[in-house]
Amino acid sequence: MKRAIPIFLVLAGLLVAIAVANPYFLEPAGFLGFLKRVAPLAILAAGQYFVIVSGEFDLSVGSLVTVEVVVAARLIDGDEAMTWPVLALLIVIGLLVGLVNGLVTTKLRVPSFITTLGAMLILSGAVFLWTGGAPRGALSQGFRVFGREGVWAVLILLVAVTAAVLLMRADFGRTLIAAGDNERAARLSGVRVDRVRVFAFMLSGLSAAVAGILLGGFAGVSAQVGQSLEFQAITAVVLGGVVLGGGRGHVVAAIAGAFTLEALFTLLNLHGISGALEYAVQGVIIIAAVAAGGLRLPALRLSPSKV
Amino acid sequence: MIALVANPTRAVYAALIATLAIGWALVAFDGGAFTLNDIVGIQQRSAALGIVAVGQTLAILAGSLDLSVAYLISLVSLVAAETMAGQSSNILTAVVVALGVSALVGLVNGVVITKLKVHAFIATLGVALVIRGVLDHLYDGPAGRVPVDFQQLGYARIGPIPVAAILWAAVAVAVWFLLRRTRLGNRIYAVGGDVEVARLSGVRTDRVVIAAHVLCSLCAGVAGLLLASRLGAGAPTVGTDGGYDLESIAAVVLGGTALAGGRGGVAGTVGGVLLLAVLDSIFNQLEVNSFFKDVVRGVVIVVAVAVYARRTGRRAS
Amino acid sequence: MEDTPQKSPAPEQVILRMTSIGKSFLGVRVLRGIDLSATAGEVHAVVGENGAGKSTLMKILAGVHQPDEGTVEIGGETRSFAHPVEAQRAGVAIIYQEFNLLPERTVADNVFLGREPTRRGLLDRAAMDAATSRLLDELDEHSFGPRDMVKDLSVAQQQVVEIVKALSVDARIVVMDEPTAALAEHEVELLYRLIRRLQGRGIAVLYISHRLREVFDLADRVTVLKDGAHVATVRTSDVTTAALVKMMVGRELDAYFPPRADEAVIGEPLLTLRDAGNGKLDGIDLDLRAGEIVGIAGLQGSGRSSLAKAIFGAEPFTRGEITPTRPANVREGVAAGIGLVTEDRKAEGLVLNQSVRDNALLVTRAIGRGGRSHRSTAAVAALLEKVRLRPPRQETEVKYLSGGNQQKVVLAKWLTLAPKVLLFDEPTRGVDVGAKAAIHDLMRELADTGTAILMISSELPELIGMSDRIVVLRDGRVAGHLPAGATEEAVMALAAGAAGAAA
Amino acid sequence: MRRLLVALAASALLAAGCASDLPPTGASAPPDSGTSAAPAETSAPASAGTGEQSEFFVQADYDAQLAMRTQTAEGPADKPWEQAIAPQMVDTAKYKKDGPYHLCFSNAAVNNPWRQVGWTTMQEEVALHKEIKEFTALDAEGKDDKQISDIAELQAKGCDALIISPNTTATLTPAVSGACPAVPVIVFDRGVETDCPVTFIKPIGGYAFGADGAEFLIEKVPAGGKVLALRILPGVDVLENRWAAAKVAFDKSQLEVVGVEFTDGDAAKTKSIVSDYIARHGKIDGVWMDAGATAVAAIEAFEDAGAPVPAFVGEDQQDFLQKWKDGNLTAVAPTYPTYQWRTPIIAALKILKGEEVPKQWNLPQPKITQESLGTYLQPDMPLLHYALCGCESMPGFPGKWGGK
Repeated sequence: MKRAIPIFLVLAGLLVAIAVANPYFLEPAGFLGFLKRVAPLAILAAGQYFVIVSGEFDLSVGSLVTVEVVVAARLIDGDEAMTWPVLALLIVIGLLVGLVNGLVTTKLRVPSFITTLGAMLILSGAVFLWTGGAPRGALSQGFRVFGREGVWAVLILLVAVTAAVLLMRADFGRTLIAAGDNERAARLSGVRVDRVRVFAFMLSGLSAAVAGILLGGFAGVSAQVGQSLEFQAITAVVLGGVVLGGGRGHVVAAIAGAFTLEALFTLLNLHGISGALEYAVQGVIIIAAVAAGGLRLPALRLSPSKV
Repeated sequence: MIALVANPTRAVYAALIATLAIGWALVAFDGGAFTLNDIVGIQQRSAALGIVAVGQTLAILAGSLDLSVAYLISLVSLVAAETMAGQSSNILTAVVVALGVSALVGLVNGVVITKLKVHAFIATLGVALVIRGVLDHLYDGPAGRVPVDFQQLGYARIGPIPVAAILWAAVAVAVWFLLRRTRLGNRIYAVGGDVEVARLSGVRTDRVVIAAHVLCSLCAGVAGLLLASRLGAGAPTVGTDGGYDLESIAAVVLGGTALAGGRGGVAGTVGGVLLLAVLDSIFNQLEVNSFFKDVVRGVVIVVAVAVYARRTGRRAS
Repeated sequence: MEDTPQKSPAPEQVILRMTSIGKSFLGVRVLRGIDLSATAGEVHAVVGENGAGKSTLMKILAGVHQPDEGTVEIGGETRSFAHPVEAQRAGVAIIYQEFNLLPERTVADNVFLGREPTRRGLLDRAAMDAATSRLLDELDEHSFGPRDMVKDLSVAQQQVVEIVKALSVDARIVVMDEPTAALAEHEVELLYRLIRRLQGRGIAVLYISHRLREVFDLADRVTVLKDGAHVATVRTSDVTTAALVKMMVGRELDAYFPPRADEAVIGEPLLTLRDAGNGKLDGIDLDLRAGEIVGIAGLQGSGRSSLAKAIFGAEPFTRGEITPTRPANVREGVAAGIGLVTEDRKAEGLVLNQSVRDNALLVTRAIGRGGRSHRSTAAVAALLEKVRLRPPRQETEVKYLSGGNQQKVVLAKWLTLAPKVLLFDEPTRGVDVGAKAAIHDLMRELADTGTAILMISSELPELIGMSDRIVVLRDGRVAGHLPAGATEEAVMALAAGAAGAAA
Repeated sequence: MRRLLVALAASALLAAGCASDLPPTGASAPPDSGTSAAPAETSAPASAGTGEQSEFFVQADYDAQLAMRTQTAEGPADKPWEQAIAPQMVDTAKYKKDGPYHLCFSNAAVNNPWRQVGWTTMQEEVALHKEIKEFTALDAEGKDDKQISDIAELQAKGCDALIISPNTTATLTPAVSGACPAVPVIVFDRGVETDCPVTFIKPIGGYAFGADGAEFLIEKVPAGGKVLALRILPGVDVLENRWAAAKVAFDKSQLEVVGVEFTDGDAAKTKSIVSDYIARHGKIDGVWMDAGATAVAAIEAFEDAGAPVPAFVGEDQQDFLQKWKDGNLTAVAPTYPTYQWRTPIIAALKILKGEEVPKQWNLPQPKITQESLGTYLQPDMPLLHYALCGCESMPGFPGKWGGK
């Protein structure tokens, strides 16, 4: 947790700067709006955290978010009665995609970078193959509520954060981080390394489903709703001081990383550095944050080490 | 068959030949035929990705990877086209400037990874974002003009072989030669195989990683020049539209180079790129829509790597 | 001891002279006032118990560490190495226990890594192959060639590659760290021949080994280290095995070991193997009984670790009768109450970036046994008290602990299982003296409470001192049984085979 | 200058002794002399908040487009996709040949709903004509380089006519120039910088689109009202033109443009931006958009903030029209009609039959107003359908477009 302190300081600084630039931010409605906006990325970051801390990557979440929204729109097609069944289905899809990612990575021993890169192509291809290129149908009002009404989004965020923290404190979380730290030692202590990793991918898939529900609810159907979210989520996690390669970092810090990223965007917008230079600033900050963290990686572990 | 799968490079070429045969049959069944023009098309289509992927091979062999190539390609196309400004007399300057910019980006990638000890994924993603910011800030759309002389690079053919394909072949052979016949090449394998062993053997590992990144970026630069010559101008989205970052990594891995580094080579990458290009060409012939293509591409990449993983797995156990 | 007669070699022959070397890590002094010299053509053995400081001394020579005090002279010149490469250039080659080779590259590539010859700027593979061939010829090694991939070679062959690598840099000093550790008996003979050849070329060989037999076979002189200090340097011809052991251990054998088990304490067999075997083991008959510590002796490569891993389920038995449980994988082993304290603590025992608490609870959590009370701070505190972790901080990351404390954490991890059978592979390797005693006491306490214990150790005094019974393995089979208190000679005779029972 | 380049190119060819797929025309002139027109007025009242005028602004084109809005189109009144405004007909007798025909189409992409609707419409149009025996279409997936290869590949397929929807104006010009000598070329949607295609089909254009929206706001929003302008991204000529025209209108008006923001066409980002503006300014009186895809998200930002929805500029996308009707909004929808995807097929057949076609085929570009909303809103179409597809009477309607 000690290594997470800088991210909280940076986040606090950014929040103060936003409040100074825009006092509305301090009003309940303003802050609620901010939370509502952060919620999807924060949840995705929490999901991505599980995968990264176990020593893997999940590049498929962006595509998965798009899939979730497009599937929801087509199946619900404006019919309120379909809301709940489809919500359940979306969760199942998220878990299922995670399951497949996890199984291909652990059982077929394909590096997760490649597995999820493939999944990214397959998911976005398949869903538009199904809908004929553009989203179809419409979301119901019941569905939209979760993303549109700040209270819901914040509530879901709170539940997600609490769940993530509890999971990381539970046996699952501790064995997961152990597997990411030293796969062999974990195995020889009886940890079902493959199984916890598969669970991690499923949690990531689940987080994409929830993020999809929030994003779809927030702004409606769109083909590019999930675009580049995977990189944003990974960036957020890394900003939180979590080490690529696994075994180190705290889930709350990863979520704080998402808050920091979103706060940074908000601040840059407030100061009119939107669009163009926003990316440059973001790039420099990511590199600086990781470099300043003094993270020393023994080797680039893009593939699961063999045991 | 077992012997074929035993070696990823051979496997990818076997897959390539099989794909060509199946593709031929499918296209014929569909009432079409592969023509000389399609072959030229495959070469043209694969040249830019091929050059980037050859560079990416170096980064991956050295145990790194480069996510910044796509934005670099866009940047280089613009720098080159603007420097040329439609004047043939500026070509040389433009090429030098463009390659200089590429080398600089590669240097930054390499230094951030080795000296600041930032994971290659984050380092090159960060550099990619920085380039993107610069591009968005400076350019609204296509800019510059490439003189006709330079456009020959993208359009001219010698017999049935496009100059672009010859350029690709030249880059591939050069890098193959580098890997096989130079100290740097040898050390790229060593560093990617085991940094500690290389370091203890007296290899200045940081320099090797930096050199690999500079070369990788130079390849991206060459691809940027090629695309500028094809487009007749520089374009701020040409690199990302082509998906050269992830696609080049996919092609390298498809060619049997281990993502962890130290194992593989250019020959496999060339096969991987050709395989993707032939698939593309067949899909084009059959007018399959692009979404289906993505699905097939994703499946092919994952299945290929799973097959290679089985092979190494058997050896390890 | 210090006054052991020592004839200084003639100064012009001295290639290496290390004087008053001292080194501390994180405030802990691991070396002090070490002197070591070597002359051309000499085989100089460096012996000492684990933790005596041999490896640190060699790493200083290799430029991996820099000494806090003292000087290193090579060929009469004072040198200080900031990087291993500088040591290499000065003619120091080290062959580590774990080879520094690239499995995916050829022999020649490995030999010349970092110094590839070039011709007109290009890699001269022909020259590399030729030079490698020549060196292989000189070593009389014809079983493989320069173009073979290292991953296709046997361990012994890989060692030859390391030696060729050393020769190719014209090393004047070759350090070998436990070179026979992974070799089969006949391969050891080949190694001897190689070392004689190195000697013949005027190379000084520093030979680090536990195996006194090898020391007497090969070395001209031997330097004994103990607890980071120089004990003595003597000619092998001037000293006996017993004297050497006494110098290394510096104490009476039994003094540090807890009393053995009462016959009354020893109970029913908790694990019985009959004619058990797998790829590495064959025809193993063994009983592990409650309250008993069974020592497993044998040379490295005799199947000791394989036996432990087979019982544990990590490399399961494929044949034979194993009762009551025959774990097919680690989880079944753990579920059956079997624990394994692995040889390589850092690679296989601990998750280094996690806290003491997380490590101690790893097994509990992995198998999901016990409720919340088992994971409470108080429960962990009690556990750490039991293994006498000092200080018993739960939140410290394990990587910051000393070897001894790390081993105690490993032990704590298995204690949560209340194991029926606990397997120890080199339990005190890299552990300081104080912690060693504590671990020995803990092992005995465990046995006294009814756990069946199997202990593998390369340190014969430890093996003999701790075991209620000793089983000696050779080439994957049981070579013989010995009672408590057997002599080292008896153990070695069985371990090496009657013919090899020298020294 | 051009001659020099041609000479250089020729000598390069000779020197290399090789073939080239490069068009020998070299640098070619733009279709109209727009680039040589007087530079745009860049001075704007500081209070307008609209910033500098775009470098894409060409006064002559602007004037021409605004004028075209009031001109009557020639052609059948119930088929706007066959109408043309102020056509300059060209003779196509040299392309005349007997059917059946093989038409080819190089499509920039089908990566957004507008193109999706258009592409469906085009395929249905093809199905209407028995004389088309083969229709080969390649999708460039939004990649300039692929489209260049695609165009080269299509030329070898024995097409009787080649329809091109360029991905980018400047970068596709060489490829289009290369195709012109081989086959009659029809370009639509975005243009190219050469006049070699037989016809270039487009609706009136971006200036008209932008002006329609801006004029509506100026009319509906009281003087001094605050207007927020939302743009997708900079640098796309069509979109730049839309904003440029709106800017000209706003600069002359009494309205205050409180912000010009880029949304990347992302609904979530749009909504966030609008929410921020509502929070900061308390009240926004009008929203101008350069494309309607995210209009609903912007409207929702007002709804979620509990603020009244102000005067809005959207587009003919179904979800916006529905919202407009349901919410009884004050709104207008300029259009960039998808029925323009029918015209190239019609044009190709005309050309192959030797009938004359307009050199520049300016299609009418209606705007949807409160009065005409009822005629364009078709309740059972998907949310992302574009109302001006001109496809209602086609046999596959509405199923092929995803409607019920």
